[in-house]
Amino acid sequence: MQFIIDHYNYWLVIILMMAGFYTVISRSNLIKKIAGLSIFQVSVFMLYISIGHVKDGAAPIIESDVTVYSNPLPHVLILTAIVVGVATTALGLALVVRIKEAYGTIEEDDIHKQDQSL
Amino acid sequence: MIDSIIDITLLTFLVITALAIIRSHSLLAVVMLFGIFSLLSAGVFVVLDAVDVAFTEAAVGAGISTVLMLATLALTYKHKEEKTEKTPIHAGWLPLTVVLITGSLLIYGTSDIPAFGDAKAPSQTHVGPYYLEKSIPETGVPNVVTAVLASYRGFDTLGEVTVIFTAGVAVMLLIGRRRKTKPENTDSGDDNHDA
Amino acid sequence: MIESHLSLLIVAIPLIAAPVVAVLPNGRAPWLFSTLITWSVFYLAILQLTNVLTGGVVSYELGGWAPPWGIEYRIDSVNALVALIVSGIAAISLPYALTSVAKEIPKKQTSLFYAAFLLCLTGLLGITQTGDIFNLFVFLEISSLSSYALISLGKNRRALTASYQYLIMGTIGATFFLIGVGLLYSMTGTLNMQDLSQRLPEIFEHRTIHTAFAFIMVGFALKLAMFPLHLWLPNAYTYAPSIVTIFLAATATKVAVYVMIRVIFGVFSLHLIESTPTDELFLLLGMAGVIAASISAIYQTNAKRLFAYSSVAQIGYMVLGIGFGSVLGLTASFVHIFNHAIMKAALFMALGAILYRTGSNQVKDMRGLAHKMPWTFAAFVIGGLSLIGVPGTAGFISKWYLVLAALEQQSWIVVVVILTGSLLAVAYVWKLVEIMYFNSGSNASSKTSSEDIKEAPLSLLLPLWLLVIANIYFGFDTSLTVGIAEPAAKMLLGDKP
Amino acid sequence: MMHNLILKVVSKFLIPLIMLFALYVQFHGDFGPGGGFQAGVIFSAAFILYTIVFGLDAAKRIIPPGVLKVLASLGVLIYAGTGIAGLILGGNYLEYGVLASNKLAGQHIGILVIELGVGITVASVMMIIFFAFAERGRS
Repeated sequence: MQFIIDHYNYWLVIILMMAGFYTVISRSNLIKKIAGLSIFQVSVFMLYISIGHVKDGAAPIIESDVTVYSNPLPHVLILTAIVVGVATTALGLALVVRIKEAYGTIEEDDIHKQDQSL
Repeated sequence: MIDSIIDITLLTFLVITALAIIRSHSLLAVVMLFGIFSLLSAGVFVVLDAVDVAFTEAAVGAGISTVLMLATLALTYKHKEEKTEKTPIHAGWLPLTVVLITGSLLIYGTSDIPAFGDAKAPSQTHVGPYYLEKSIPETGVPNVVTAVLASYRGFDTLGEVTVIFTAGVAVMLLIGRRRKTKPENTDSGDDNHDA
Repeated sequence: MIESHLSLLIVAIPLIAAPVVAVLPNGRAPWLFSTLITWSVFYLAILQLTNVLTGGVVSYELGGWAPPWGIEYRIDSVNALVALIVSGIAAISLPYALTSVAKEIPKKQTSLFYAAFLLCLTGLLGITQTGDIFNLFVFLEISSLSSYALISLGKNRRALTASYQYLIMGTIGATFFLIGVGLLYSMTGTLNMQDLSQRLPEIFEHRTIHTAFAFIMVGFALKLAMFPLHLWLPNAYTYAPSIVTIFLAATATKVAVYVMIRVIFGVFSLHLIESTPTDELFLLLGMAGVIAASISAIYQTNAKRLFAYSSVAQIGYMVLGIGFGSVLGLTASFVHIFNHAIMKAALFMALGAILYRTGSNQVKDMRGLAHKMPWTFAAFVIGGLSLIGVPGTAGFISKWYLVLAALEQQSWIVVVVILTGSLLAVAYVWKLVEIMYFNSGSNASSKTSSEDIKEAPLSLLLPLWLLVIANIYFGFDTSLTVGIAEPAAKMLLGDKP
Repeated sequence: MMHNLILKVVSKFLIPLIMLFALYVQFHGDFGPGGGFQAGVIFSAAFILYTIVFGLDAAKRIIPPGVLKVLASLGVLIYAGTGIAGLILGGNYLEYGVLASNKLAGQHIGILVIELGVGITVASVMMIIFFAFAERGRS
């Protein structure tokens, strides 16, 4: 039981990560792949924040009557990572727009077919 | 205890949302579910005391990313056209195998990770506490996240700003100019048949 | 003042230059400014290397905060050498860029193009210099995002799909790396590589550490296009603009190999590699990569794609060096990072010159070019010989050390694979040489009219020949390559008797 | 949507409020959650709202894309330049302590300035990206 309490958070986060990862590598639609990629990344952010969590801790903003805080470092790292994530998403979507203009489709399978029959 | 219950509930909702995203073929639904996913994860971040992260995730994930995805949908499908994804041609066993292996490896890897919320874990005793102790005397900033972000690890943040700037440059390069009437795709040297 | 901040300036100068270039008016100004910047960075990198060689390891505390609380730049002979390669290739390829970019990139995009180029350089140098594993991730993403943009600028529409594919695989790789770093952090509480390497040995037996190691390795295997995770590379290199292919082929994968070596031997240790089947796996994948990619190269009809596959094979050699985990093996990997950078840059420059004159890099369109572009052809042949590993060229040195490393551990099979790889290289290089030199017959099938093809302009030939001469020079004088790589390898394997 | 009067009136009220909130988030980051990045995103959100309600041309009249590009560069330069200022004043890169006579005051100035750089770049890049997508849809 203790083992479950100690790890349930990580397990659920891993399930989320794998859901995102699966969407990226199994889908053919380019927009859905990007959505999956974002989900994958956000779930990894949750892994970090879970690592930084301290039981009964407070948000790491120093106040005189609080003694236990959660670890601020993972928060900082993830703030940076979120920005990197949105930058990647924006770039990926811009690429999708251009691919649609060039190929007339955003389905990977159709694009592949067009390139094959060129 | 309350925290744990909210945490589990939110995470369970997240799992349901993620599964709905996988199963849904309507891209509009996928994008909206993605927005919900981001908002729920912002909730998880609040429960886990990461208020700055939650704030950012809500603004970026549920805000900017979702808006950009909607804009892309509008640009890639015609107004009344049904925005559905096609089912992939190839069988799903290979991706599934990869994901199952990766997932099992992670479960295995986290089986002896310090317990969730453990105050004695190495991550809570080594570098982290230094910031909590020294932030006020060394930087005068009560929000330790800001102190670390802007000062102790300020160079990371410079990198982060550069990443955003790079994204801006990249988007301007890709779709910054007006679209040509006809996409240019027949340049000599491209007609190789191998893939 | 410059001396004490050298390691930082190497990254900060291109970083500051990039936004400046982005707002310069299109035309020559962005190019001129970028050239100036890259040559000064190259100069600083030379200075840094000499400093490190005479004065030992340099540590720079960013923000004035001591590690592990602040971010640290930690320069030893290994990353000083890699920084030298990256900045050197950038410096040599920019003079080439003026003519090549004018032909391949719309004039309206020049300032943004050079901004993206400088950002890519910033990212690669940042990865090289840093001693902090999360800072590495941030700069990795700077270099990745800018290279996605640069690749997508290719004229063929397949550049877009190549870039998208690279974006997906690259981001998966980066995210895997991030998972690994997170797991490491949960077990050690630190992000500083030096600090990590001191705290890890006590907890090596932990499953979390093994998993973290696996994720970081897979992440970087994706980034460096290690067989069989190389699928993004051939398309990306084939469809990117010439100058982008030159720069990325010579630097990006090399930096990824460097990081892999740094993480394996500088953060984890040889002990972990040997107690797990990692070293056998590396040898196996390295051998498979050399053979499979070389064979694929032979069948390509596009010369750029051919050399892209050859790059995957060459990465296989570097992976073999890592797999040996010995001083000789690592020396071979380092030397090959250097040599492969100069030979691939030279070869892609030759192809870029051909594209400039003929508008094509298809093998069939290269018929008889040897007689019309003799200087380009001669450079191409020497680059090819270096790639094969003929004595008297730089390529021979790295192959030699790799064979020595294999003999030392008596792995005959690896020796056979290395020799087979060289023979396969002979086959694909010969295929091009033959069509360019001997096949001057009918040009009717080719769409380019053969009459007006002239030798490439001097602005393309000079950088090309500079690299060709380097290929010959470093085939004889090994004091820079082996002379630095060997002590560097010894230092990384420090705990080994 | 262009002709919806209610939407226009409500937005006219909302947009200044959102911008004010963005400024609050920008300068309150020392004490509560927030900082340059969040402020930049919120500020750009106000502008995106304006674009959606009043149209792309109206938005471009207020901030032309050329200006946005300069602003995006400027933000990075402010940040990186703060680091250089540290070098010139005898410290390490991004060492804010040397920016003023008193170490804490220096830290305060440094953090304020770099957060401003972050805010400017993030807000302008977000707008650049949104404009690029919106523009693409019209042609």
